[in-house]
Amino acid sequence: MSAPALDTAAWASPWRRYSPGDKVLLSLGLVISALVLPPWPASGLVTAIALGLILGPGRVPPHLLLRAARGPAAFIVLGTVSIAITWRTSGFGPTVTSESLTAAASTLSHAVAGTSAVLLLAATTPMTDLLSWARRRGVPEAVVDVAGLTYRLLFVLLESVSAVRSAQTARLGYTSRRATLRSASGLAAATLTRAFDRARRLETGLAGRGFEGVMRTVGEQQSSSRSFELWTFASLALVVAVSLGVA
Amino acid sequence: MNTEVAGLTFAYTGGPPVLAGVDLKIPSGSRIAVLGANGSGKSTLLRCLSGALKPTSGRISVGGHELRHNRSGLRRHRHLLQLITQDPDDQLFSASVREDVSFGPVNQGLSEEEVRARCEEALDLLAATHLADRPTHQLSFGERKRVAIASAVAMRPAVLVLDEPTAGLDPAAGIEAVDALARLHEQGTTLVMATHDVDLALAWADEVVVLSRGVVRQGAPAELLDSDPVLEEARLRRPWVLAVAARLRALGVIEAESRPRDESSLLALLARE
Amino acid sequence: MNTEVAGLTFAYTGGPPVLAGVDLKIPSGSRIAVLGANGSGKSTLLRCLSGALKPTSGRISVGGHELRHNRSGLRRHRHLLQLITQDPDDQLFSASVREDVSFGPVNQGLSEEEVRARCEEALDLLAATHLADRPTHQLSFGERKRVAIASAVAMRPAVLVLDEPTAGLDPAAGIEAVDALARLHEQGTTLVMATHDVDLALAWADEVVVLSRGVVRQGAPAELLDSDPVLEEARLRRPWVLAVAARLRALGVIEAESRPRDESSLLALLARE
Amino acid sequence: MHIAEGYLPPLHAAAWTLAAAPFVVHGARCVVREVRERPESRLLLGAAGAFTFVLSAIKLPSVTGSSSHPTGTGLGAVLFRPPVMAMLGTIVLLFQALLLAHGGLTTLGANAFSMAIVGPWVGYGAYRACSAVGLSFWVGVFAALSLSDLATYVVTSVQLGLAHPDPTGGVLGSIGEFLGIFALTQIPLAVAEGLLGVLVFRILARI
Repeated sequence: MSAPALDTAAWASPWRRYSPGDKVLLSLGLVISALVLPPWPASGLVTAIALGLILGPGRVPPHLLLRAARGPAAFIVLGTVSIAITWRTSGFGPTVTSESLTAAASTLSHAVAGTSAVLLLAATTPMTDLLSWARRRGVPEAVVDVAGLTYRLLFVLLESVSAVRSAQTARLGYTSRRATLRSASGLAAATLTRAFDRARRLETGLAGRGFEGVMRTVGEQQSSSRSFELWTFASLALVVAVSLGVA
Repeated sequence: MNTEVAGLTFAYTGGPPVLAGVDLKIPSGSRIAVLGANGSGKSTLLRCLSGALKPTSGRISVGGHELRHNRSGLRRHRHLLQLITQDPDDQLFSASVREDVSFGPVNQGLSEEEVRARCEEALDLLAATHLADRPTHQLSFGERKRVAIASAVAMRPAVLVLDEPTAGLDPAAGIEAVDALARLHEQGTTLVMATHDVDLALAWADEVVVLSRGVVRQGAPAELLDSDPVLEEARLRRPWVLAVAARLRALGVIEAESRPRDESSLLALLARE
Repeated sequence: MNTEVAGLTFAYTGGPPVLAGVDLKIPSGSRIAVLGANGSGKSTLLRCLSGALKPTSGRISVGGHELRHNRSGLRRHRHLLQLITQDPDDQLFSASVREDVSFGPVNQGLSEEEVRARCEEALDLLAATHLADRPTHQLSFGERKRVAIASAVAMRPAVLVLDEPTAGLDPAAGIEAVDALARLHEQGTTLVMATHDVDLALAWADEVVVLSRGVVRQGAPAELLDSDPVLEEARLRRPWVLAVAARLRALGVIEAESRPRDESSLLALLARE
Repeated sequence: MHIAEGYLPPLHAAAWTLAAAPFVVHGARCVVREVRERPESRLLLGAAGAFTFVLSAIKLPSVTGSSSHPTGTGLGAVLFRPPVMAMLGTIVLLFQALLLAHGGLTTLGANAFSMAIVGPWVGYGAYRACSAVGLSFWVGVFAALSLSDLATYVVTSVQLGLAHPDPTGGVLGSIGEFLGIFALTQIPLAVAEGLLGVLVFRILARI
């Protein structure tokens, strides 16, 4: 697995300068509007606003957005199909009714709108900014520290997983089902031992820099922006007003 | 088994081309050094050669077999060519040395007996027989590097591509690694070594390949590594032997046609004067 | 702030001594290269210096303050001396470069303003200011190395101990690292560098420390690295400049008292002839 | 099998979040206590979290030929115990939602309930039950990994079925449908994950 597209996008986004809190408010506001309002036109509006902001002012390259959207797309399609298909009361086998199709369509539009709104937050906000924000909002220090280390170490481990896997592939490690299982277990075991080795070495490294149980740092300064918040409320109000008007 | 690369281009999605039309001819049994600064596309080239990356366009063939990126094509290619990455820990994922070295031959579908023989042979070539029963995590860095090479050698590839085989080694371990490569060379294996060490490249290689901004130049080490435009463009320094020898030729200390390739040949020339 | 090591011995539980009575004198503001093959006890010596390992016996002091292995003793020692390990991933714990660099100064109890100033200064010295807003995992190996050094420099230690700061770097990145060390040297920091590169040690260091079998010799680079018994015992090779210069002196090509330390000084001597 | 954002109606999303909350809070308390007693355990827990995340990038053999990946909840439960996994698993799910767009924010509670709570507890329970009745360690490991994988999938199907009842078959019919659709991939995957666990522990035992 290469570096997650959303992470790459988030670190490069010009929207990084906005406070994570502001972006959480906007993203969750859009998700909730899409969920509680009737799917048409609320979901469409939310999708349009979210994708417009991602590609417009958020300046996320379209190919990164596409790569990021591939994962959820598979689940959404599979889930939608299973709602669209229903069982007959008489006769055998699955069928499709107008009722089940309506249900599927409304779920599909909710899912697309909700996912787009979450992508807006994910593609413009690096995890470290969200974690510092969580720390300021009273999430226990220990939990934020563990999450921060998880985030740092997962890239170190991802790099090692992909390197080991490509070495195994080169030595024909994934050419049969049996070999694949053997390779996968070797990879998992190697990754686990490496993870703990990393932790131990990092502990020594941090001790040298005066780590005595507190993991505080001084990082980015993003204060919330009045105008960003005003725009957020305006867009949410627009979505609500148009949806209720149409309905 | 000659290796040929023709018109190789590669670009990551949404990015500029990393390789822009690379042509290489690697004669069977030769020693080739690939030089290039970080970001020159060296790793990408190595990974294309190994089949791990699929080029955007262009062809790679070993012994006349063109690399095709389907299951059987990749399998055949991997019998012919093996890449050894810089960090040996990427290649060592089993609990013991013997198990790790046997991984490739077992996947090649060889009999248990044949696998054993291959492992012995590979460990022997790398002077690592005494390590066979040790757990991999107890080995020194230099030992791990040798075992990683043995793991690829056990598959008997015709071409061995090595990324920085001497990096991070102390001088003694570096010499052991170069000696092991000499044994593989004698045995007929084609060796391609990517390195940052221009002095080693000059001393070791039959031909060098200098990579810069996605294109390559291939030629004789003493010529390419003595050319100001080539060195500047690739952000390489001139091997010291070439710089010193040039000055000594100009001063008439050594003969005008002397072309020493390493410290010992330069010292030998100076002893004769 | 002189650093002194006297009678340092160290043995892992149940093992033979790795260090057997090491004495060192590191003058304030000097550049010291520590050389030794793998297994010579080099890493152990560095880790004793940093306070990470507690020696079996012997003393270490920086600026007259003897290192004591209690909380306040270690804390004071870490204000004075910082160790940078070979693998930057052993020291970088945060995905944000800025946060990582600030960690040490925050632990030193400095105000937020002061912490920010220290970070700017350290990143500037390491020519890494442009990296501050990038995530650690997007940096190249060389960039991560520079950030790891900046993280230690931000604590303003009097003595900086670096394990193989140029290993694994391409020539351009290696030069950047050496340039960064030059800026730290100018600023008055005492630098101790462990390296396998005898040529770099000769060119760079004011004094070298050669470690073999748990004991050290300390002396002038051009002398110690030209002594057959020292080199043999420590399994090091002679820097090529010394070998070539000796031959050229014997031939009368350069003057009998010329002692070039690197390629450029040798070439300068040859230009003058 | 992460439920995507927007896939659950607001009431369901809220209910599953409430159901998961006590476990996650308990897990967070365990983490806080652990870290207070031994400050350096944050590094071990961070490594455990990263390992859990990365495990889902490892390819398993599958029947369909397409790649499938272990859930890792059972392995985590055996290695790190369910309360800690409730917290670590939730962190990992949040990362998956924001780094990979797998799952979502309003569905985080539901996903945490199936993957960070039920899966680990079922796996851990199976592991303890096997050792209590005297079965070998390897049977326990196999049971832990495969059953936690299956339990996760059953809970997810129930969550989806409750949220989207079938117009004719009702909630039960719909749960059956989701179980049926995902069974094709999940049952072989559960077996593969069980085997993976056995092989992993065999390698670890020899290191």
